[in-house]
Amino acid sequence: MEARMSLDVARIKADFPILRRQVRDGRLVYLDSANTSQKPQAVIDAMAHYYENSNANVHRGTYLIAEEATAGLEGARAKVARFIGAASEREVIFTKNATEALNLVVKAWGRSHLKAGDPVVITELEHHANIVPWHQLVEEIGIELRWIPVGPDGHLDLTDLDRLLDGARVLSFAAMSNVLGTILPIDRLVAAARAVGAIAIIDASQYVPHVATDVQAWGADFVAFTGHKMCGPTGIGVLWGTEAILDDTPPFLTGGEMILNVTKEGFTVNELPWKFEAGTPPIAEAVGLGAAVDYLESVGMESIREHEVTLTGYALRTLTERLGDRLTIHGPAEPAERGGVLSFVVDDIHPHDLTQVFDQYGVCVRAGHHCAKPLMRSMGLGATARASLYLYNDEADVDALAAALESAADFFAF
Amino acid sequence: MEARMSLDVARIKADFPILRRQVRDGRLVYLDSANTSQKPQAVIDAMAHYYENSNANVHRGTYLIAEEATAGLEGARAKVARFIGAASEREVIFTKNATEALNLVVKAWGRSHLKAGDPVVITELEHHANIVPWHQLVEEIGIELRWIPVGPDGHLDLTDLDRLLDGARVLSFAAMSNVLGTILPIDRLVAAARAVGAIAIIDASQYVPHVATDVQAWGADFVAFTGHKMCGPTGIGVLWGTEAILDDTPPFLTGGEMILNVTKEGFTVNELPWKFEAGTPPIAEAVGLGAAVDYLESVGMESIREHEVTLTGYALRTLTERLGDRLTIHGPAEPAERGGVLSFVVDDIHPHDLTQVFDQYGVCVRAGHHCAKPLMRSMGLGATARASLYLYNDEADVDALAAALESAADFFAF
Amino acid sequence: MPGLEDLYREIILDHYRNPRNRGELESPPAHRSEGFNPLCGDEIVVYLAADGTTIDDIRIAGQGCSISQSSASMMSAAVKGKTVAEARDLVKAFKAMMSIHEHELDGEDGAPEPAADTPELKLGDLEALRGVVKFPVRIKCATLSWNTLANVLNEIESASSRPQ
Amino acid sequence: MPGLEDLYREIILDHYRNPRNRGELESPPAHRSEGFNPLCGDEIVVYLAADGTTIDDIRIAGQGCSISQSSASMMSAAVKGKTVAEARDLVKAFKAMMSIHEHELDGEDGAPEPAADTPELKLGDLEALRGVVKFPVRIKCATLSWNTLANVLNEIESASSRPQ
Ligand SMILES: Cc1ncc(COP(=O)(O)O)c(C=O)c1O
Ligand SMILES: Cc1ncc(COP(=O)(O)O)c(C=O)c1O
Repeated sequence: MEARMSLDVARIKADFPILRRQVRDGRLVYLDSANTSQKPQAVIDAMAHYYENSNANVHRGTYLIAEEATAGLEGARAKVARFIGAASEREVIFTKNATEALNLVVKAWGRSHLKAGDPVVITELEHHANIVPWHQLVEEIGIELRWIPVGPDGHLDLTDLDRLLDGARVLSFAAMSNVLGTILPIDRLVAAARAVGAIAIIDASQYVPHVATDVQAWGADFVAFTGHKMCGPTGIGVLWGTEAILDDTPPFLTGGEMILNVTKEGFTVNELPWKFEAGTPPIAEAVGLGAAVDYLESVGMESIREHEVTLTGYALRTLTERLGDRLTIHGPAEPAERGGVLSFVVDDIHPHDLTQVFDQYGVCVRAGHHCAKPLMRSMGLGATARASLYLYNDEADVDALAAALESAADFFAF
Repeated sequence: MEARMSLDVARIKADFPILRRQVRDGRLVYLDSANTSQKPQAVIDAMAHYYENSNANVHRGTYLIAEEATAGLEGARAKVARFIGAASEREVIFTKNATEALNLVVKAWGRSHLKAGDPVVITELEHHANIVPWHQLVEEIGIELRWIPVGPDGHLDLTDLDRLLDGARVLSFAAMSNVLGTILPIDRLVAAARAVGAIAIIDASQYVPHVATDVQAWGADFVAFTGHKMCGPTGIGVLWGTEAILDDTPPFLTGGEMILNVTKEGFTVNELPWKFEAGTPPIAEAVGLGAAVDYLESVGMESIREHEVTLTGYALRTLTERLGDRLTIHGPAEPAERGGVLSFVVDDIHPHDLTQVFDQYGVCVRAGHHCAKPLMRSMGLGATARASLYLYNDEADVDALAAALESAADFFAF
Repeated sequence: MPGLEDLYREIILDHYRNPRNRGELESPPAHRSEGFNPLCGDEIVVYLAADGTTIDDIRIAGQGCSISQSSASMMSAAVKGKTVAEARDLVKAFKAMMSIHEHELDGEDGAPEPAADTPELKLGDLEALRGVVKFPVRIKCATLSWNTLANVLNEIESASSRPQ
Repeated sequence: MPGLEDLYREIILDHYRNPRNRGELESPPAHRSEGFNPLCGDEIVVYLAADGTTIDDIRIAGQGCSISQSSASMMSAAVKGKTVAEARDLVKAFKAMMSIHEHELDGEDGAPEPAADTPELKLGDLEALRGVVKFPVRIKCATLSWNTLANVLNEIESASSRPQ
């Protein structure tokens, strides 16, 4: 069955050199984009071009290539700012990944604004990056960590939201679950946080790569995401914050770049965004991320989302039809309420054994807890297999997964 | 005059594509490697090859390319470990740059081990990355920061070392000054720290790229350096520490990768080195850094150092001969006691104006305080121009600098 | 499954389907230790009853893939009734089979440890796990229960060396 | 110097060699503010004496390159004797000449601010600095003293709006 697709996926696939690779006598079927995305040639080339023509340190040099490098870094910042609807590029801070971005918020804003007993509310479906830094604050200053539960349908259970938010100083949540694909009710959550005077932090690591994002419309205080999941390189992440809250946040990592003045007695911080960027920034990585933004925009975020919804529907139907009752797919049943992240288990076959068989067919799927152990535990699961879709995936990829699943089910059917 | 050189610099230049670039009608004369180094084709290609063939997240996937990516990251760690003489790759932690590495030490080890009044000794020639994090600890817990002064010859003035170290908990210093080129008396300083029971931290950002390094022979506790100054990419730095002290250091950034287990109540850390690597690591950057290490080893660190000593001698002589009394070059006069970092000032011409003229000749030199304002202030300087040499520089580059200097001196001679 | 014959030997699948010594022991008196494979989520709990220096009973709880579960099952069968010292030797021998040489800078040129360090032991059924070495990611699965056992053994030793 | 004619105009070099209003004022009563260019190390101190709303005297200390020094010198000459409001307009006009439009997302497509915001002022000698725009790194040098002046003007205004 050929579903109507708005993207020319064959052409898009051709943009990604790794997808031409043959493994284990077949083509590479990459279904692990929630883990990290592949990179189009344009991104790889932009970084090589930077190193081959304009490599220099930024904000420091008084010569041509240093100006080019600075324009590359700051131009990428402007692109990212536009891409997410920031009010100004002063609000866009480059970090090394989403994890550093969230740690910055917790350790710089959190440590300076929270005190013992202050309630911080997160959800049960958070990635460890939005859990463990809070655990450190529990240990360090005794904040109280509260959890919004997840229901069996993969959606947040908001029954007790008011009670959970009572007196809260912070509400921090993922825009999209990296395990269940669930898209969270962002507007409602931000409004609820605002209503009790809590700040709102959004971990948009799984959202920004897949759905058009407007941080100003969300109205949150901080938004974190990561370059390598959005067709960009490793080594770069983004923290967006409103100017007001960034101005009210002390510096985190310190050293070069982020200072205005240093004496033996102390230091004065630089203006935004550099105040939060200590040391040589990820320059080539910013150039690559800028190229990734260009690439995604050239395809169109609306088209990408539409394609993924369609393909997710196809995957949910196909896998259920072909595997039947032995297969359980977790997360929302309705494609429009989720991203293309499919966590599943097959009766009597451990996910790790499943993916081992998949590998024989060149099918790349992750098995494990996906850095969301509290969620796994609440679902009563040790591990799931997780296939995740992106703009370069098509029905043939889903079919390859289904075939590999059938083969694994046969092999382990004792 | 043709000095005897052990390196075939013409061949080395050919390895660096950017050096073929023409700017302002002439060739690029890159003399800012203390700021960031250029990258050989092999490093650029290694990263592109990674993205085009093996890109996947590490330590997580159960499929071929994820194993290749993990082997790339961990193979790079093993290369770096060997390159610096580490006892095991468990001691090699990848950070985003040297600044993060130093912040990790101060904020994870320092905050958990130091208390109000504890003396921390640094030197007057430190880079801001080894100053400002300590200032933060002064503010936060009231440590006492003490400074080893620098004499007019560019060497540390160790007259009062014993008094300064009295009761010290930490001695932290740069192995090589990024302003003066001075190579510090590493063995003596580490021994002095040991003698009073202080830990020794070495900022080897300017040293590792230029001089063969054996961290075990140094006997320090922590050593930090940065990838982009050693022919590697931006976005990666290294913290080396002894297993003993790393085991005794709490985690810093937290999230994925660095945990063994996470529950709603708390978390358990992973083993070394991953305990300190939160979130998706700089995978392509590690691959690039590994290729940089291969490249430097293929040339030979002994040859590189020998070449730089010879070329530094040539530069000191040539500039002095051609500019005469108007020029002052700071730092040790003896090439064997320094790296190829030449900070200079010309009477009546501000460094920023000097480098502006240099730029017209394609000569890339940095002007400013070089992120070492306390040193600049102690030398009574606002700024210097700094030319810095690396394996790909030759006498022609120095001659081009001398010519540009003469031209600037003429232009501003009113 | 072509390509996976070396991994999924019949005996491994048998231990996976019919795990030996599955369950828990009351702790204390039994020793208990948890192990995690942070990469794929496997968790194992080893319960070990040792009155003196002999392993009187051992039980395995937790969950994991066929490799970690079968390895744990075989491990439990192999050490039950053995002394603590014998169990230690088995741990060493098993990890050596898994190509893990402790305190080795395992770069490509890392020389293998001298054979003297590796006790020559009959591994019996455990030999079936040798094929795992070809699947580097699965080595952590295979060794999870053994590392957890090693922790328990350490505990027993430090307890017995403590003054009573 | 070919290529640098637009940057190093004769009048700029003149102000660099013979800076006007160089020195300090006793502070208080004079207002004082420091400015840093973190990129190249330039430091500037602006001293400003205003009795009421007129800038009675202004002095410049610190060190920096020809562009930052000459810009400061011209700035001091331009605002001396002016009112605080006039000085503010000059700051705006100067920054507009330097292509700095505040609160603008200055990506490549950033539309220029409506002309209405940019006071039409005779910049006189200061026009000589227009060429700096071609040298983006030097814009920070040229504007350093102006930003510092703006800080002093803010200080004066907030002081005068405070109840006496
Ligand atoms: C001595 C020294 N330490 C630390 C650093 C900081 O390195 P990075 O900017 O890569 O963090 C530098 C270079 O800028 C340096 O020269
Ligand atoms: C929801 C979510 N948050 C945070 C992260 C962490 O991203 P990174 O590893 O790039 O820091 C991830 C991905 O691993 C994620 O899926």
